[in-house]
Amino acid sequence: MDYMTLIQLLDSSVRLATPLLLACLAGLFSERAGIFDIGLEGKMLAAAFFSAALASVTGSVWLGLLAGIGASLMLSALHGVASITFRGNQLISGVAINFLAAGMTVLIAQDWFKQGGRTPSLTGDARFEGITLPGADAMANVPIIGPLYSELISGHSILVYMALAAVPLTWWLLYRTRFGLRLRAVGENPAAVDTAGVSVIGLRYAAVAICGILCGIAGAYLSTALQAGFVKDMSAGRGFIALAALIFAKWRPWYALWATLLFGLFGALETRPDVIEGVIGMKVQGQLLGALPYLMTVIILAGFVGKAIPPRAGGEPYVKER
Amino acid sequence: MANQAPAIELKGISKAFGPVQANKDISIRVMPGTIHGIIGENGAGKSTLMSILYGFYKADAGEIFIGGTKANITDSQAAIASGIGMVFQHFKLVENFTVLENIILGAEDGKLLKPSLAKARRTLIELANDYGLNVEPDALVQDIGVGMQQRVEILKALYRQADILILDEPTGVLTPAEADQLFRILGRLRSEGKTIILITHKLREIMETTDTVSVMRRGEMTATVKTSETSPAELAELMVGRKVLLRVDKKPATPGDVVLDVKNLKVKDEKGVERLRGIDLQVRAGEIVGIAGVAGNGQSELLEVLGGYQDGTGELRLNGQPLDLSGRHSDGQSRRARGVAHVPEDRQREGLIMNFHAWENTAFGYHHDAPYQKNAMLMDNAAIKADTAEKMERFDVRPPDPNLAAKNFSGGNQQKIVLAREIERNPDLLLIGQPTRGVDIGAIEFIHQQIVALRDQGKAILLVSVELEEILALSDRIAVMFDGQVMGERMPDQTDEKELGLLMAGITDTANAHSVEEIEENLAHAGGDAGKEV
Amino acid sequence: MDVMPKWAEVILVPFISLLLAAFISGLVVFAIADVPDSAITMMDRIGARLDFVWGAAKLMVNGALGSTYGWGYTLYYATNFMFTGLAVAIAFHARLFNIGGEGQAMLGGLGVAIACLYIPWPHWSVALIGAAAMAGLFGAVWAAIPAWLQVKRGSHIVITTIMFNFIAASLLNYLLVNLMRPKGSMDPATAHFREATNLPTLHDLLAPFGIAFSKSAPANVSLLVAIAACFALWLLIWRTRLGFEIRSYGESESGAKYAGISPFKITMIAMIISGALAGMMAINNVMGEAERLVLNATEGAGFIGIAVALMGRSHPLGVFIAAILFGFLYQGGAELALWTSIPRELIVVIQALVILFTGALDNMVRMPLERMFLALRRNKAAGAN
Amino acid sequence: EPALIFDLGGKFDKSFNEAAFNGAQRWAEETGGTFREIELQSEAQREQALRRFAEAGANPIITTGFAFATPVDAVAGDYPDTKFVNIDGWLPEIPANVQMISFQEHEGSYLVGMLAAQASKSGTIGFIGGMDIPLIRHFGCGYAQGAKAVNPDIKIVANMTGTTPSAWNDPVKGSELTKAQISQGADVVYAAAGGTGVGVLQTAADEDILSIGVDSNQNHLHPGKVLTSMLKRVDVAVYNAMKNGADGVTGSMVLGLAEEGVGYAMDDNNAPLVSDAMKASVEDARQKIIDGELEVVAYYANDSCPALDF
Ligand SMILES: Nc1ncnc2c1ncn2[C@@H]1O[C@H](COP(=O)(O)OP(=O)(O)OP(=O)(O)O)[C@@H](O)[C@H]1O
Ligand SMILES: Nc1ncnc2c1ncn2[C@@H]1O[C@H](COP(=O)(O)OP(=O)(O)OP(=O)(O)O)[C@@H](O)[C@H]1O
Ligand SMILES: [Mg+2]
Ligand SMILES: [Mg+2]
Repeated sequence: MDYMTLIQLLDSSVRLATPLLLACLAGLFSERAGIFDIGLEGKMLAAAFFSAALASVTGSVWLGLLAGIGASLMLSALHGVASITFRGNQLISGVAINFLAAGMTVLIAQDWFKQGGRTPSLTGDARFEGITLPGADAMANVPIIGPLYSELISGHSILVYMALAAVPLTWWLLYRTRFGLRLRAVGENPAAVDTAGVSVIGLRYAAVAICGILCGIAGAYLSTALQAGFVKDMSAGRGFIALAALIFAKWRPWYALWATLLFGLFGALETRPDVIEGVIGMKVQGQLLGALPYLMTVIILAGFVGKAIPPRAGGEPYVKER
Repeated sequence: MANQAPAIELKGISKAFGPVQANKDISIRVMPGTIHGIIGENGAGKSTLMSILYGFYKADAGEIFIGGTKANITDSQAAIASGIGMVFQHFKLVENFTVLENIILGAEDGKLLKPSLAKARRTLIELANDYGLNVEPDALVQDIGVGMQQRVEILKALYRQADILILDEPTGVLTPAEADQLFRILGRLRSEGKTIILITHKLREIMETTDTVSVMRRGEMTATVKTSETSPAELAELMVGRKVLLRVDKKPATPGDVVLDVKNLKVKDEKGVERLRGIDLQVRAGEIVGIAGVAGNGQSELLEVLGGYQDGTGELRLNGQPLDLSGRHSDGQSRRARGVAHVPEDRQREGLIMNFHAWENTAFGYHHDAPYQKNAMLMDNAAIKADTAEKMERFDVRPPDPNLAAKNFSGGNQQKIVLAREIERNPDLLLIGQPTRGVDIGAIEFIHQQIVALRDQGKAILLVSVELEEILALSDRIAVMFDGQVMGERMPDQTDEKELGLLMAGITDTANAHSVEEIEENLAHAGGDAGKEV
Repeated sequence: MDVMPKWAEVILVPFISLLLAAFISGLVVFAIADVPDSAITMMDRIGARLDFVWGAAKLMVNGALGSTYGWGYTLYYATNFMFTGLAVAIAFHARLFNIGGEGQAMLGGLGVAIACLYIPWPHWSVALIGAAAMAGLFGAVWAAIPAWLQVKRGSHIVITTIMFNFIAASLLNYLLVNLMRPKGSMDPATAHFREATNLPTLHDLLAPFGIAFSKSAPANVSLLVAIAACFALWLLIWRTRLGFEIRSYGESESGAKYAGISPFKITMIAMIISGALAGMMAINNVMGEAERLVLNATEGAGFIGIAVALMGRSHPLGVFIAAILFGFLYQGGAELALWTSIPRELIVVIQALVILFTGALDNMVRMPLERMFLALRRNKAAGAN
Repeated sequence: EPALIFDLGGKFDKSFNEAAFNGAQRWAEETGGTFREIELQSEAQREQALRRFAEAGANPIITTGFAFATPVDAVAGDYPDTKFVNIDGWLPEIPANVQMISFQEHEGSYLVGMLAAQASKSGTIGFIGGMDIPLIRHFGCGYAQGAKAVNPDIKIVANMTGTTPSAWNDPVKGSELTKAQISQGADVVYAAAGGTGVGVLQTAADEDILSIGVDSNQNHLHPGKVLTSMLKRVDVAVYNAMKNGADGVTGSMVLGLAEEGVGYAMDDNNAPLVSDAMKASVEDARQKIIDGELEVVAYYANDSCPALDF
């Protein structure tokens, strides 16, 4: 494998990791606050549709992004009402949201655009284009770091940089601010937060809302940056992989980055059987190749990661009186 | 003093949880600068009343006055703003946060943590100096003992500048030394003009520390008296509604053959630290052997390894027959099959499944018993229910309903369910840990009677308790544990609390006087995490 | 002491929740209804839409429950969901979240295919036992590996079972495309199973009793196996020592340790039972319906099983009822799709609403009811005094 | 009244179900007739839909997708007066009232493979399939043969999107595969991947390489960027089946280049991309295939491909 191939592989990893990372951080906020969320998939999907739909109608990708976030927030609110206000089962609520998004996006898409559950293709300002960082072109020919900068670091859409920036931001928010302290506390022991005079409900809604925003960006990234429009079911299980990454990352922001990049790398490797062949010296059979990311995950998990302890109050509604 | 406004006045407080009337029209006045005690049976409504005062629950009816003005306490924030602090029966701490983080939680000074933490650190040093409340600011709460955790709770209240401090059963989990220190601190606080409400089941604590005391019964406030004008016997009667024996009535023991024989028993924890360092111990038939010791000196491990769910090395015999200390035949079920019954220290985490019905809990651990089986495949639930109803009747479990979930019984009644299960099995050896923790006087009396009755049937009993009083009252022989070893054995009528206290501190030379500092240093050396597993 | 009488809890709450779900679904249908061009005035248009909603509802109910034919399909789907729902439920009792029902069911299909293709069974009844055993075995193995990894290596069972779904899909794809496909066939599916392994349908089973049941519906003898499995699981959970231990472990790990219940044993056994149940779904869809193994034979039933178990509160009877409800939605939805131009995604939306209202928003219904019953009781008490 | 039953992909799969729908639409518009339709949700509904429509008197009943072959076979006998049509399927023995229509996708793919090889400057071309099933390998196999016929040294990079049905609807992965193929030098990619192909064509256009569409004419999606599309005239087949009505022919019908059942799309959008020489060579091959002078090996023939390894 030569250096350029490596760069391209990593470049692809970053693109594939970005929606996972955003969704993973979304889940992190929610679950750190004690609200399990298996509805990441549905929120992403809804956001993917609404951002593409609005971008297509208005021609502005930024309005699209807002619409995507708005749609994801609506589903978050539903999850909040079910699991915080009415203390419902968080898993069931998440399952329902996934179904709802899968059905509603196509129904509405068909109703609005009559293009078989798709949005029209986005062009021009209705899409996020890659950003060329300053000096990228000039540096392209410098050996080693040139391609690294111009190919791998530069050239992604703004949402990629937002996702990457979200990692330190999340870390800072979680570990350096009052809000983060309370958020972590409410996922571990809501009674402690309550008796300390802070609203458990308020905190949990805030966390769920942040989760909605991040899922919204993830969905918008899928349909307006990676793609130029919405196709039904286009989230293709990424919400569940993000959830796996979250457990993998033990609910920590930096680990989330590495975990999702690893999943991204697995995905990228799957697209390059020639590279795998070069490294291990034999051809990998097609279906085995498809299973490789998942097998690798199982092996890594069993071999190196060890036990992950979820937030202690996770999944349980906060009930004072019954 | 008479015309001073009361620090707290509750008027006509009522509160129902669904169909349960936890508080009925309760009124109470607490004067500033006093310690006010509240006693009552399990489930009498004490915690509920205090939680209402603290804004944790909302009262259905009634008014609250703080310092003479009506306060509208809608949530804990309002209570904190009114200068109220509360240490709950079950601590409200975030286990994997540091002490400092727990203290500032909800009382941060700004949006960023750093300045808050720095300020809290400074304040903690001041508070430590003022009240002797020493804590390690950067330790994780899950790594410190309960005594220290409680100090964190008190500091939390003081950090929020509470003038009124509510403590709900604060000594339930403390060692005598820790309890003494707590009361010294409470004395300091009172002398500074702070008002303290103390809920406890221990009449001795009421008598020694409070100025006034209120008694609650079945959701109602039945009496409020000056402590100096009452007696333990009177309080006990007010509380339970009948005369209560305040000491254990028992005949001298007539020990028989050796039932439990332990030699050189050693146990290591997951981290590889040796928690039992070679225990030699015998318990005979018809004898209660009490294990005294500061929590965290290996008593829990001793019970666990004898009960079969902790591996160990050494020699263990029951009625002369060897028992495995590790491997397949060293678990709770094989122990029970051999005639060992076990009332664990923590009834809610181990002894009971809180969501199981009482009848299921009666079968818990004994679900392989022949009388509980319908045939080779199925259990006989009807038989278990009938058996449970009978046991509940005999042990006066209230309410005597086998179909009620364990979590819906009060602590005392939960304990009775566990006891009924283990004692009624007619074991050769009963292991029993903290039999009366958090249990009200009436129930304590009953539990003690049962333990003695079992002894009188010629059974061997190994009792672990952090209550020295209980050890002295029940045991026929006392072994004192310190740092994973037995420091010595004493007969109860030939020793006293002082001597036992020295042994518990690892000082065998009990004849000579020892300074408090020496004892404390010794204790600190024994285990920084003393009391951790309670 | 419960606030509400038991009948209110088990019947009234779910019923009102279902009504709410139906109402919202009606609104959705209302919004996407076809309005004939003849309807001009506002009232006409609303009327036409209401007619449409009413017609759709009738179509669903009639189509799913109005004939033995409809029942035959409803019960066929319900059979799948019973198996996967029970699989998730038993794992839940041990506090294990088995998301791998899908993969386990796929492997079960493989087991059935191997049993039916390569063993010359003399009669369907023997074949059913053999195939069910193989299906259970394959599913169990596929669940046992994640269980083992969780206990011995600390891998989180949720992730591993998700991964095993994908791995199962790849494995099955490989086997069907490269190995088991009859030569020359373009369909990635096995050959047809032999006649002797074909299971009798409800039509065949009921005919001797003089009951005329639709011939063309796929519900088959597997339904009886599923019902038996519900009952067996109920016995297992609530009446046997093993079930007692599983529930104890699920409720409190520390308590189980005290009682001498081995976490390793319980985790392995619970997951093995769970995987076996999920795998046994294959006797219905693979052996009973398709009579060959096709790619994607499970069609997400493993995931529906999660919803079914959650809605059924992990109780076998609850699972049974929830499975029938989902069977109804599937078959009613199919009829709707047959006779109207409503996109099939509408059914997905209706499913979502049913899951949401009966499963997650149930307290929205329960809380006011509880207040009502409490007030009633207080009034009665006051009246008595 | 005819009926049309779509396969699990749904009628808007941007692929052959959609083509079938378009054919039916055209028939409805031209004749003013109506037709029944259903999108399946599960395997068990195949037989169900067939029976329900048959009982309701629909005739003919047209089904799309090879997976319908078996159910049609099972049902046809019970409704001797109804005519069943299946597209893409294959049966060893065809019941009297059944018509099985199949397409010679490998022949069409062969032609677009020739175009790809001629358009490629790098000597590397790509193929991206959806779910890894024999049918898709069949497409890829014809494509590879065509390319190799033009340039025996050409490198063909082939990938499948996945092994689950979501492989038909994962444009994101389609994009990533396209990029991976570009980085291996591919400058023409052929997508036979349903909704995933949307991502392939999009990325090819974004990255300024050429792509090839599939099933229907997708040249207009990115004018000037789509080299051509491999046409599979499912729409024509459905249109004709509906037009013939209940008494159309039965038996097996194979639509290849000769019948114009498959082909490659030329229109204004791609006219500048295909030179006259290219067109001439492809037309030549087309004629040879029709005349039987040139044989394109079908993947099914012995489940392997002479020109490409899967
Ligand atoms: N959160 C709650 N929900 C429902 N019922 C409750 C709740 N808390 C307490 N109760 C009920 O209210 C009554 C009073 O309980 P409370 O906790 O106040 O008793 P207590 O006097 O503190 O008992 P103990 O001495 O055991 O601590 C009990 O009968 C109990 O069943
Ligand atoms: N959320 C709740 N729902 C129902 N009953 C409750 C609830 N919380 C507490 N209770 C009941 O309230 C009573 C008193 O509760 P509390 O938490 O004070 O326990 P306790 O009796 O003091 O036991 P312990 O001393 O061991 O803590 C018990 O009967 C308990 O089961
Ligand atoms: Mg209490
Ligand atoms: Mg108590």
